[in-house]
Amino acid sequence: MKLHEYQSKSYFNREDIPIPRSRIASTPAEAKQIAAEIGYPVVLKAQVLVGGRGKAGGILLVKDENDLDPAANDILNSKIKGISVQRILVEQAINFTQEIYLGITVDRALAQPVIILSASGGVEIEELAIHHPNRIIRTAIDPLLGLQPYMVRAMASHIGLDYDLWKPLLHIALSLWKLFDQLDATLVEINPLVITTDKELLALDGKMTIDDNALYRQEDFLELTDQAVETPAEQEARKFCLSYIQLSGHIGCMVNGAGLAMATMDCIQQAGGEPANFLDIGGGANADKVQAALRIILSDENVRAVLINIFGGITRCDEVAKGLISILPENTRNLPFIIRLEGTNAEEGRNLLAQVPNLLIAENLMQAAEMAVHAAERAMV
Amino acid sequence: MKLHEYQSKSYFNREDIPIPRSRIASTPAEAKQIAAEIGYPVVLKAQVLVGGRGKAGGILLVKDENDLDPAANDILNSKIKGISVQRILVEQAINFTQEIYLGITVDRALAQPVIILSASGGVEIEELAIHHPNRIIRTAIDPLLGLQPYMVRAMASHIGLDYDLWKPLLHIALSLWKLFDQLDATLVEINPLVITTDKELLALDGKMTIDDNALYRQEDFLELTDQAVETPAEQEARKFCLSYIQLSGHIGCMVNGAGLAMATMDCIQQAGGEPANFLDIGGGANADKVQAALRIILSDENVRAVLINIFGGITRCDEVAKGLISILPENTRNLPFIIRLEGTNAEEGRNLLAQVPNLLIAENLMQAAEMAVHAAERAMV
Amino acid sequence: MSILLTDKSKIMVQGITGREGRYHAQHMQDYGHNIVAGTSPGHGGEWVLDGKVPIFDTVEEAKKSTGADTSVVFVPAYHAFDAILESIDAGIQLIVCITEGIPIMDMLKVRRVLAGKECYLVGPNSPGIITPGQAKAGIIPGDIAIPGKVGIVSRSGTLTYEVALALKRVGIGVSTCIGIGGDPVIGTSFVDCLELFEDDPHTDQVIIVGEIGGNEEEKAAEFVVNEMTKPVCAYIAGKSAPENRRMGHAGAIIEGNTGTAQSKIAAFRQAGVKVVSFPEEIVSLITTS
Amino acid sequence: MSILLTDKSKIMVQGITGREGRYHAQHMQDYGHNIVAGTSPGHGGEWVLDGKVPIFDTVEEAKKSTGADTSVVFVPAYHAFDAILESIDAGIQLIVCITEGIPIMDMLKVRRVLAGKECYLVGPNSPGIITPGQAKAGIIPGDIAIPGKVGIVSRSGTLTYEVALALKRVGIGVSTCIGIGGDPVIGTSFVDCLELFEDDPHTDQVIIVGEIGGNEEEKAAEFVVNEMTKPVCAYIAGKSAPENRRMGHAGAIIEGNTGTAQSKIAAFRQAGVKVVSFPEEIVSLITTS
Repeated sequence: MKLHEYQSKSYFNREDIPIPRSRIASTPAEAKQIAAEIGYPVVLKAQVLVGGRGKAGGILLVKDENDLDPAANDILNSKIKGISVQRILVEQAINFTQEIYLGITVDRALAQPVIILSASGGVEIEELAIHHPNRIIRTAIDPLLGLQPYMVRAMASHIGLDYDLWKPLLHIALSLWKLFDQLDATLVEINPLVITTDKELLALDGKMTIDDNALYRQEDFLELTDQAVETPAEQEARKFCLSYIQLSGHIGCMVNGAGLAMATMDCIQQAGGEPANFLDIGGGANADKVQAALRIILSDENVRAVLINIFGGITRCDEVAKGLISILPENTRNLPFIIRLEGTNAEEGRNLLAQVPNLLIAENLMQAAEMAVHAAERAMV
Repeated sequence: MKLHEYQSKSYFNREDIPIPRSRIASTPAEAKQIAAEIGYPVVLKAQVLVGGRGKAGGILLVKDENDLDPAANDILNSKIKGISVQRILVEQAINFTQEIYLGITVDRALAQPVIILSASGGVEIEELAIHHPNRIIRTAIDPLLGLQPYMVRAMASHIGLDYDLWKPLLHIALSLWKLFDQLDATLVEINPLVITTDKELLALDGKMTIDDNALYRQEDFLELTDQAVETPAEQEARKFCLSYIQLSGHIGCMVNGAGLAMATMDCIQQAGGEPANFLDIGGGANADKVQAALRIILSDENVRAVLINIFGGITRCDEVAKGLISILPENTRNLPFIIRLEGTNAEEGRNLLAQVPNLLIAENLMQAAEMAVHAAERAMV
Repeated sequence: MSILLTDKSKIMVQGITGREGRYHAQHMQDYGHNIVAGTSPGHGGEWVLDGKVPIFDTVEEAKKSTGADTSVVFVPAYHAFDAILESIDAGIQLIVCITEGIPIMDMLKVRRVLAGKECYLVGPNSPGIITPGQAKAGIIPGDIAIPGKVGIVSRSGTLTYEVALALKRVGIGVSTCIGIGGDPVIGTSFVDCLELFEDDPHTDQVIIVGEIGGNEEEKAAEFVVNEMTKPVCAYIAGKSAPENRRMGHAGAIIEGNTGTAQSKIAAFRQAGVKVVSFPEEIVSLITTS
Repeated sequence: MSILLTDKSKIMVQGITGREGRYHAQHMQDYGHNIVAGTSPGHGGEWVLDGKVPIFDTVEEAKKSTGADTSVVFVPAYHAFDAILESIDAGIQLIVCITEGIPIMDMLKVRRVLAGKECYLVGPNSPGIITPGQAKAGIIPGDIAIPGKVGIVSRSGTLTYEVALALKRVGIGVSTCIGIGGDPVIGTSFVDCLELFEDDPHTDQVIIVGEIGGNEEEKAAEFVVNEMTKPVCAYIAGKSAPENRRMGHAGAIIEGNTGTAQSKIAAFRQAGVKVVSFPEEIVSLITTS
């Protein structure tokens, strides 16, 4: 679960990581009032959970009161990578001499948390990672011991940070580790961490991602979730614990297991089609969950054919069949269904479906994909 | 640093470890008011930092209001092992069916924290440890991982605890570990942890000791220290970072290094005398510290002779000599001083002392001890 | 004849009184007849599976009483950390964790504790292990594979079934089939399993079923080049997946160019590992001797 | 010729710009001429000891630039945990921690980190190590011992000096003298040092200086019985100490009957280790060959 910049910064503030003065606004009027309190110039920043919002026009510098209304209106009425902006952060504009990158995340390959520091932060950090990897220093952290001061000093020394800034950096890094550890984060990132013209460190932006699997023990975030921007389909999917990602193709697919779901999408593509979504119903889904999953697929107007691919282990094919039968009355557009059932109770499932008209039964995955692509093409004619 | 029972219990309460209702009182009137609020019968418990206070009359059961005043007076006017009682804990009397022992401390031999559980707690636990060690289960704790639930379950199973009490025990044990870890304790102990007649676990007594070396990062206890009962000599010693323990002999001794201080006491005993104290001035003491140390020794009326044994490493013998010379005007009882100086700047020290009358210079440790015993014997005549 | 799991394995089930635990314990018992114990705190002294298998309160007792050397973990995600540590501490040699949804920090700590220990943790979020004709530990359906000489190691549960069943349909058998789990941080890796298969005299060739994310496949390719004599082939799921939504810039810095289906397929091909484009196609690469 | 420390040792000092660190670095340099570096964050690039020894910001840099293999820690107690971990992490082989007053929990964690690593931590609260005529690491005065074949290992600083000087006065020399520190939880133990002395061809006999508390002496006695061929003698301080104020009942349960001077002396005598009743008496037990 990703946090908005303003949410991340409120955690930074809790741990005394210095941030610019700022507050969140939903309307130009609110923004104006906040800007007056903070003092001009201010920066308006769209609070959306997508990268590259700066280049997409989501960040504007406002020099004085006259410029505020148009700028706030611009951002609040815009969409950034398809997401409409609901809130903006009104923030004190900061003069700085250098942008640093500081982040902590999980290195899967090492199975350890790593802290990353670079003297050159900002939007070009990924370029730097490719072309000058030695200018970015990473240090693995023992998850039982936690980040230790000497590691931060070694990193500060490595990037040649002015010694006056070692203590503030140490404080910020240790606080960042504390947030990472205590909040079950998978990412905490300050980019840029700037050196101001007054020679102080200040977190100009902040990103945090919380481990979804750990939300049960992170009560802070149960509330925050509601503020996240989700499509109705995504909300519905989350309610039923379905793993759903909407895509732009024409073939809706419902599969059990993430790997098989990806393989199904790959096969659709191989057969010349494009998947409309990724949808993993997980293990042991019952008829209700199957019904909910299919309803989400049917609600996608791009869908021209529905491919159901189930290899039952814990999942029982007869439950899938029941869920499918129960949703058919809602198939008002008469979309073709292609079904492949294998594994636990596959026979019972097929028997239940035998009496249903207009269902195409496939023998294996590749065949199912081909039939679905065919059906979708016919449906588009 | 040891905490009083009522202090330990306030930490238990903070972590939701169940304790009886109780409050602290300094006068019989206060005690009566508290007892009225809690309801009779109550138990009055002397708050002194010594073991075996029950057997010494420091714990009394009060059945009704009439008995309270005399009981409270009794305890508040008593001394327990030489310590006068300043406060009593007025506590709800509890009916219980079993006394359990639960504690966490450091096992030096393993260099690990250990948790200890026994189905038979109470005052006889140390006897049990000697005669039936298998009825006490200990489990080492990885200090980086901390106590894990499975360890507590295994211990509960081992002592045959009723399954209904596993969950409460788990909560109490994990909370106790949290206190041990977060407060830099070297001991947290609940003895007894009772099973009440209502089949609930309740911490009837509580002991905690905090690592003195960690007090700098445990701000809670800087305040609490003032409430501890210390003699003026001990307070003075603590102010100058001297390690001082008063004993009952006649030979005061001032030594640098704990091992050498003990060896000096051993030699005094071997020579037929008894040390009046243990006093380690530590490494690198300056003249002021030496003066303060000697002042503490001179203030002990039992002292008949003063033995100074310094083997200078970091400690400079000339500084010791200066400290000694500066205290001489306060030696109103004309106590004999026996001095042995060795190591760093010993020559300079001896030169400084050459002009001081009535000082006995020893060549080595054993000789110094013999001279001191001799001098003390003469002084007693 | 197999790796990790044989008909000699003495399997215990952690969480045997839960719905999933009980159901799959029965299936494992029916398949391999080698379930020796279960654990469930507070149920110590009871018996399950037709009154033939004892339940213990703790893993330590179960191991001491029955000699269990393998544990299959079915407890809920918020108890899994404790359950895995309990088995490690008790000296269980093979822990198969079926539980999904374990917080990543818990797994980082588990990996730290496992370092240097003689213990294989398979999973979490693993479908388990099956050595056809001998034993199964986990939820892999018993009828999808027949005994043989092909090793399968997979990050995906259902894709494992897919591949095993495809082999069975053409009469090809499997030595051992291992689902290592699809979580970002897992215990036993592709490389660990390849090492075991390479050393197993009864495995002739190995199938890897990978997917996008992480660099386990890239490391496996490197291992194949440097250490393997047996033929290896692979399928990678996720070619069609939209670009991985990475964790901020940090993810990009850490992962660099690894993690995509393209990089994995390229790494395998460079290592001489043939890669198929859909799961069932893998059958065409298996040589029956 | 010695254990742990020789004239080949390359010593760095952590906290070389502090009062103690600078003072003792000079003395170590005067004695063994083998101080190669110091560390002090923010002082990297400066030089000390007559401009001959470079200062680095970090141990890692100091080791890389100078090949330091030994570190002497003089930093304040609240920085010592970090300083020790830094040296362990950098691969320093011998860490001598002079700092006293380190919280016990910090040392429990350090011990956990050290487990299995090829690193000796001597201390904390140690006076250091001296190999007479070769090198010293720590604060032991250089003039209290002459080269020879007696090993000394001690829990007390000043008692160490006492014993070494008593030997010197009668012309007996020392191979290596180690103060392991008197804190409840320390790195290198009596047993570790006995093991090293037993294997050192240039040590003929060993003196142990113990004190009350803990059971290091009892373990040493056991080691002498089972593993030592060289003669060992001992002095134990604290016979006259009032009964140890133990940590509640838990202390009694853990320590049982160990920890007193009586139990330690008895253990040594049973192991054939002669025990003297005051420090200088030890000289009478040393055979000069």
